[in-house]
Amino acid sequence: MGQQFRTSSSGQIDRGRILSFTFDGKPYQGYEGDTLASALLANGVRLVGRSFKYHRPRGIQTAGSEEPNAIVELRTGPRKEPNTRATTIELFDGLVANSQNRWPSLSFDIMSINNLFSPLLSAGFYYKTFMWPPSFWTNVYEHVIRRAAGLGKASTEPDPDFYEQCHEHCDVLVVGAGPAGLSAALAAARAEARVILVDEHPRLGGSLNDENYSINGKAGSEWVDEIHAQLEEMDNVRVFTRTTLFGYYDHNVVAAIEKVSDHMPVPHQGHPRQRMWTFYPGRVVIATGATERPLVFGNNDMPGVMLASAARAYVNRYGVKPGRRAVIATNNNDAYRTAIDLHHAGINITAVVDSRIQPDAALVEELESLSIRLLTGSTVGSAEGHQQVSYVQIVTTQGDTLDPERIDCDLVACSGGWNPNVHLHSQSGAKPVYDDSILSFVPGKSRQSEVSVGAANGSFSLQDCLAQGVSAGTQAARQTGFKSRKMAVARADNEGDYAIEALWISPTPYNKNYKQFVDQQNDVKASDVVLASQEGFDSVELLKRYTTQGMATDQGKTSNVNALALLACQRGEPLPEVGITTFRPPYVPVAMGVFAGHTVGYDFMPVRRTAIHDWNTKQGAVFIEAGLWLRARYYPQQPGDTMNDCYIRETEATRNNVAIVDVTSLGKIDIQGPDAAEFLNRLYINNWLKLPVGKVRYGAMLREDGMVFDDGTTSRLEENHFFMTTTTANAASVLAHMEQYHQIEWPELDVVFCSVTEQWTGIAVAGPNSRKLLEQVIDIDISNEAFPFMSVGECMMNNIPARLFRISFSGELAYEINVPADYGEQAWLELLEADEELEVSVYGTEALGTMRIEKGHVAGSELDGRTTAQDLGLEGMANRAKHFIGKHNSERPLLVGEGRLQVVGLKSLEPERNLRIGAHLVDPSVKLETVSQSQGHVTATTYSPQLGCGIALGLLRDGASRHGEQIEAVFPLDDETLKVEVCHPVFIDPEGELVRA
Amino acid sequence: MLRIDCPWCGVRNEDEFSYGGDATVERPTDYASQDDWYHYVYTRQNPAGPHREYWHHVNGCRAWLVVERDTVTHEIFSTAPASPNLPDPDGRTR
Amino acid sequence: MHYSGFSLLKQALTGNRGWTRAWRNLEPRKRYDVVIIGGGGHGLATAYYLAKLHGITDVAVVEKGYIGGGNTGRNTTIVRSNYMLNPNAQFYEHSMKLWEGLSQDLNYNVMFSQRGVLNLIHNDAQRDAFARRGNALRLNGIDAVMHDLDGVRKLMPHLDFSKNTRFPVQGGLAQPRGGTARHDAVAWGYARAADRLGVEIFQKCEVTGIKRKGDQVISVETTRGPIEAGQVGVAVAGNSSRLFDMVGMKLPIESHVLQAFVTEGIKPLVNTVCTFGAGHFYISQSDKGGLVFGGDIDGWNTYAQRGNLPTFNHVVAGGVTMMPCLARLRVLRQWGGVMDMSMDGTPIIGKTPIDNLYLNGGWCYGGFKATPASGWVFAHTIANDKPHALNAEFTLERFREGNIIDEKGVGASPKSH
Amino acid sequence: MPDKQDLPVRVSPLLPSNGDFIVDYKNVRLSERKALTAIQVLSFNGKHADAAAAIAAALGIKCSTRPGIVNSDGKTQVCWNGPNSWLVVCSDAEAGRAPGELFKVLQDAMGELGATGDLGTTGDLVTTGNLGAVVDQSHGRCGLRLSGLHARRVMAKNTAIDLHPRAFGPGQCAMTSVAHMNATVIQVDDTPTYDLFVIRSLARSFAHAIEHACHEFESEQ
Ligand SMILES: Cc1cc2nc3c(=O)[nH]c(=O)nc-3n(C[C@H](O)[C@H](O)[C@H](O)COP(=O)(O)OP(=O)(O)OC[C@H]3O[C@@H](n4cnc5c(N)ncnc54)[C@H](O)[C@@H]3O)c2cc1C
Ligand SMILES: NC(=O)c1ccc[n+]([C@@H]2O[C@H](COP(=O)([O-])OP(=O)(O)OC[C@H]3O[C@@H](n4cnc5c(N)ncnc54)[C@H](O)[C@@H]3O)[C@@H](O)[C@H]2O)c1
Ligand SMILES: Cc1cc2nc3c(=O)[nH]c(=O)nc-3n(C[C@H](O)[C@H](O)[C@H](O)COP(=O)(O)O)c2cc1C
Ligand SMILES: [Zn+2]
Repeated sequence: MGQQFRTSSSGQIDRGRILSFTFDGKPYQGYEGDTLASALLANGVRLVGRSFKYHRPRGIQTAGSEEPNAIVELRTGPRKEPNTRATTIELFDGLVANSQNRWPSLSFDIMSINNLFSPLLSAGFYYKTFMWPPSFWTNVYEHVIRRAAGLGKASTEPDPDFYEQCHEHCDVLVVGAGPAGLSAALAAARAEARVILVDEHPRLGGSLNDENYSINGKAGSEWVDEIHAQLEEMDNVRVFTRTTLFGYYDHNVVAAIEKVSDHMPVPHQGHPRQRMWTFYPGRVVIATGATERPLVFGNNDMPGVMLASAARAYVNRYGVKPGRRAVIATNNNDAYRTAIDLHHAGINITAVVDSRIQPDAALVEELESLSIRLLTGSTVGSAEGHQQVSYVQIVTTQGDTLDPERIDCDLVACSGGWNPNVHLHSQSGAKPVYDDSILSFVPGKSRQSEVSVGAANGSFSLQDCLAQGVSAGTQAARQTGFKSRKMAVARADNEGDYAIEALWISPTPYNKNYKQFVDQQNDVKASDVVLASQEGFDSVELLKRYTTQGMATDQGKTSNVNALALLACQRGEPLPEVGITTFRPPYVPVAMGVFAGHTVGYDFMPVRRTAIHDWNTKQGAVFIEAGLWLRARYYPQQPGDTMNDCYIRETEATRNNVAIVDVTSLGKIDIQGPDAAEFLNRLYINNWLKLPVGKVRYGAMLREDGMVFDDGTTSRLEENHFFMTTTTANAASVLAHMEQYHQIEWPELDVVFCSVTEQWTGIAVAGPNSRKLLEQVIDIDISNEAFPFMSVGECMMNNIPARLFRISFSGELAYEINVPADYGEQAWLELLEADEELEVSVYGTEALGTMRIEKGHVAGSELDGRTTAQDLGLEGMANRAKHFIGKHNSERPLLVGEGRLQVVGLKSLEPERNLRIGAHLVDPSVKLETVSQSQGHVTATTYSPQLGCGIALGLLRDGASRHGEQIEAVFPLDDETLKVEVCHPVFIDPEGELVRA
Repeated sequence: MLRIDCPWCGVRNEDEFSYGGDATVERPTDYASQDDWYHYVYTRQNPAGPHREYWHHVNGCRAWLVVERDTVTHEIFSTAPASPNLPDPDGRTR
Repeated sequence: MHYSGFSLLKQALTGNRGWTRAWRNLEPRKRYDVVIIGGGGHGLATAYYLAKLHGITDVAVVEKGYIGGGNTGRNTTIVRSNYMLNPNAQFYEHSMKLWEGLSQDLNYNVMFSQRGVLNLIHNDAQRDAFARRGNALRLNGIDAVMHDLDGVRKLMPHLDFSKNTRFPVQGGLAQPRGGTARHDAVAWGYARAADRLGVEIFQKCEVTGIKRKGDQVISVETTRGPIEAGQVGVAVAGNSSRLFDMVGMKLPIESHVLQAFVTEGIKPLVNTVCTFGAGHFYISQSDKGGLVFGGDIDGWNTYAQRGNLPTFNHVVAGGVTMMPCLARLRVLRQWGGVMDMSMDGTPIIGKTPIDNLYLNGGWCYGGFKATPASGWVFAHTIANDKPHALNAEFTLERFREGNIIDEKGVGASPKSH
Repeated sequence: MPDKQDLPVRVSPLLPSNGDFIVDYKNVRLSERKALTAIQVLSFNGKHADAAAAIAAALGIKCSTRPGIVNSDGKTQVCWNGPNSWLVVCSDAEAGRAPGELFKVLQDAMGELGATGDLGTTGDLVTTGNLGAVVDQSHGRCGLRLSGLHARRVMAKNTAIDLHPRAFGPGQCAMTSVAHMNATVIQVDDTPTYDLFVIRSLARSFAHAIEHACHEFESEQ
């Protein structure tokens, strides 16, 4: 059963391959080669959707990606895709589609009541009402509007498929594989250029598949197959079908989406659903064809009203009769072919209605020979019927509309002329220009390396398309450096001339009020264009935004030029004066997954792991993100261990004994050369020239604006060889900063440097027993005399070559040892196992943080880009007698004066309560003039096992001079207030005796 | 997509580079006035049209480049090494 | 003509033939007391408040294209006042209060929708930073709520809450009073309201020169002829540097492009404004159903209102990571706006070294929400020739003096703000 | 430097996934080049050509001063690595060198270099090499080899540079972004075979991305 609208033989479908599908739950059948739209039409399904605003019944308008009306929800579950154009969905077995934006059913949709209220719902009506009471907008009106608006429903489940992104370079890229594009690709390929040909259809040929043309004495589609075979044979050509070029970007980079698996129920194993291609062509040949535009008449949105070319395509390409009795309405020659092709397919053409008084004589004759009735100087005034056309009323274009003739039909195939697809040309930065002979826009002067040919160039004759293709392909090859050979142009055997006369809107029967749609998907009527213009929204851009014309999922592919023409009429100006709105990528809507590629979810960013990572994982360490790094944060020892339990235990183990921590993620830069010391001297605020070999110094650098940029230790390994460490966060930016100053400002300095972050695993060994531990494994004398605080030396750690630094972040006697990273885990294990009596333990970043707070070392949360060296208590290190980056701007008046936030220590005055990061500091005894009473904030907090209370670092207004004050740390987000005492930021061992012990 | 012609590496996508801003600002001498230092850090000509600017080939050879680019059309007119001291792309020592 | 449900009904019954122009179509006169350059939200709001609050009605707004065609017409419409630093917080909160009565004040529905703004948290450092910000807000009398995972789930049920993602969500900081507004309507509403008070608006009227006599500005050259002006206010967003070049001044501003994107319309899916904290991505849903989203600037100087692929790809990867069901939804359109990125990420509103010339710029990507307050303080500044307390710190001089208002702490690097 | 047998076993950053092949399909394979020695040489101002000549003389392998060129004797690759830098890569075992030997050879080639291992003990002025600095990156880089009929297609999913035979071939190298990570790409032969170097900490993410790009070819027989 079914498929009662199939032709007897025509089409490129495989009648032997029957495919089953459902639409709105009802089962149907179609053939391999069908689109969902053609299969629905074959089954006589006309009503496929509801419009956006008025919920009017809508059918299938076109046979391509410009479709405004036939948009459906495709598939179900996590693969559901709302708003999918039925005209571009290749049918597959088991396909499920549903109509959208209707309730309770497609044929009975409650919201179609809106249709009756349309005068109230005119363009921009919502700006004029819903204002009272004010709170009702968000709470009431908007809810209703949002629910009514929107089209399909999204799936809320994660997409089970994946996407991928690829790159390809070529000399010549041809977009569109119609007669023009095929000719161009072949010509360029013969010249041996690297050629890419893309077309959005599964089959090459473009409009040749839709038409009854013949070339070189063969059917058009046969010619296509021949060319395709030739192209496939050449290894300098890549052909991409199902691939839409959607964006033309700067520097001649273009992007395309390849629908790898959309024509199958699910993608093959290992294959993406879709692929984004970025192409880097030397030259682009745009052969994207043209799009037909509808006529604007009463109820022109009704199912059964279709573009003339689409009707042809359904008959010729898909073997489907889009109707049984057709009226053809046109203002140009082209639609006559529809009459002829449909007639030959057995469709009864009840009339051809041409708005022109004197159509082309040859065409008139041809219709006569087929006994097809022709009405001239007339057009369709309105389509009538219930949910689909059953008759049209014909009016004359001379304004004599009072007595319309009624013609029965179930199909109105109409043509308002053709618009070259100038989208890509326009995206490339060029401006299309108006061409009066075709009443549309054609490509203007190129701004990038591209050229348009064929219908995309406004050349609608097949012979011209073939010829332009050959010449553009040949030229493109030549322009990209290839010797071109002459190639013969194929011969078009049959075609007529294109001629058109303007008809932008039809008179209405009886001058009655009809809805004459311009933008069908967004329900923009001709009267909306008039109203917008009347209210002053009379530039194209304002018109668009006020009426939403051209803003729907089809981006006005079929409606833009009609709307502009109506606006021009309204303004009484010629169309080119009015201009066009901007074309933007993507040419067709593109799934977000395509842009994301496969860097999503866990692969959103790569992970940086240290050599200790696997050991940490085995230990059950809890990790923390530090940029891309994963660092061990703390090490639970038994079930139920909280972070607090852990870091307190780890801190105590360090302070009382010895423990090790992985500090690999710190940036490390190897610096060598005769001017290395001078280079450092300019980078850092402190002095470097006199640092002895074998010594380490802590340094701070500023940005040029005077704020502290980074800090870290740098060691002098040899006279002209330094080793710098940076914070984890700034490792990359410090290196770039050094390269910038070296290459741009001080190229005369003879110094070279590179990152060695990855070469070394860094392990800090801290605690009173750290020396004792290291002595077991290190082959050099590390006694306090031989290796005092801030020493560096090369050594062997057992059989591992290493560098040893005597530096301390924890405030304890401590060392840092660097070993080549492939030995990192071994070194780690050897340290843990070196001395059974010592019970060496490990600590994570949380304990590290605790100890640095206790010691008052500033870190990332204090170095927040708004603090100066003075604010951070680092000014003492600066040598302002020399020149260093940031010196001048750090001396600006408001950076050195009073009122700055300065680093302080803070102690909780309530024994059981800890300070919280992000709390603000408030002095209840002082009332500030500003609304906010904040005088600073808490930057880092911890419970100090050493002190037995909660401590913190903070930035407090003029804090350096406020030690001893009692103020409050407030946390209004949770309604908390805590009494705190301001103190010196160094809580333990202020004299630094431990580190020097 | 900007395609920047690194004198050493050839034409590469913009995402291999990081932008370094206006290359016409000159770093004042160490003895320059506060005003000069203010302008150096803060004010920019910000032209609509040709613009000399720095780019760092950070995901490539790590050279800093001076690129002349139109800020309206994005056309690139020239690309050159920022450092006069790096060996030039033909391998000659400078 | 007053807008109301009643006028709508009346017009509907009479074929909608009675609607009049929202603003008049006039020819520029020879002189105005005040000329505002830039017919974006800020320029139009300035004109409106000059007329409404300061009784200065001899005002011309000159716009080179169509009104609202700059960033006002191409932004992602987010309105919030959750700024950490005091000068910003107080200024933007003032704006928020004006938004709350704006439709009624203008008699134009700008669809200000207080659906909330949610900033996601993915790690402790972020939580700490947001705690600091949230507390700062509360101390400034601004609403802020710290959500745990359940709270986030209620607001944004379709995020990836699994642990199998690179940066799992841990919570979020919300400003419930934040939300969105219909961007174009803001320009149109101010234009109509200003016009009703006598302000004259000129489209396709580009300023090509600014004339000075001594230290004083006296007139502007435009593509529709010269116009003399008592005072000139510049509110041209991404073009500030171009305008000040006309008087030989360099500004602490660079022009960069920010892109925005919209998907096909769908039924309600995203009911608040949400930002991804582990990448550059933020999203909201327009009343029409499109998901409007954006991310970071492209990162180099440009005056082209279009963006490029790398940023696009990066932004969307963040989006799909944050909310995996987005993958199958389709992007409908990609565009860009040219923004004046200031050197500390904070606007500049105030007097300039040249008499009678005032600057309103440096908005970066945050100026839409500022529109009402920006117009309000700029009108005050022009009317009194001195800033209001709310914009007293937004001076040009602050960079020289060191009063940097840098929410991100990235320094004098426009591409990083 | 200790003797070869004294050094511990090197642990690859890819340990959990480095059997013989990470990917082993008929038409594309991905494997790790384990335990490589990678030495970076950076020439000082004005010493570029001399440094190149010295490297070439020391190794008996050409050392290019032109960008994007890699020279190899089949065992050791001398790879252009930036305007004033080269990366010399080999497997010591394959090249028949003792551990640390290559570093030493290059250091000697660069001229006088201060003694290492006795830091802080002398106050003497020791100059670093007069032609260039030599930096050991052996443990900082992970080397992978991608080979097979589809290797170029796999690369096309991960890098924007043009690897078409007309544009790139054996003996060429590029520093570029691969799978959004910094990498050095060397073409080894026409199969095609590519050597890829990435920083150690990213090795697993990198290998994962390449592996992912290979899946499409898994079912090919
Ligand atoms: C993609 C994007 C997303 C954004 N998202 C947000 C957001 O979510 N929330 C938020 O608060 N902000 C956002 N912003 C920022 C916000 O849009 C702007 O800061 C704000 O709109 C600026 O308003 P304005 O009136 O100053 O400028 P505009 O609206 O740009 O108006 C300036 C006007 O000046 C005109 N002009 C320029 N030169 C001349 C001349 N010589 N003569 C005459 N007229 C001239 C221009 O044509 C323009 O119309 C975003 C911006 C962009 C681009
Ligand atoms: N007589 C008329 O009125 C008239 C009008 C228009 C066209 N035509 C005929 O149509 C034919 C035009 O030939 P042609 O080669 O110029 O165009 P075409 O329409 O035959 O081919 C264009 C091809 O490009 C594809 N395409 C369009 N945009 C694309 C994109 N962004 N990405 C990938 N593919 C894309 C289309 O799907 C189509 O397959 C001629 O035969 C001409 O006679 C006639
Ligand atoms: C909040 C918002 C929502 C938008 N929604 C749509 C939309 O639904 N459809 C559409 O085509 N464009 C939409 N746009 C984009 C505009 O069409 C247009 O691209 C943008 O205003 C920039 O103008 P231009 O492209 O003309 O330069 C939207 C823009 C904004 C700012
Ligand atoms: Zn380079």
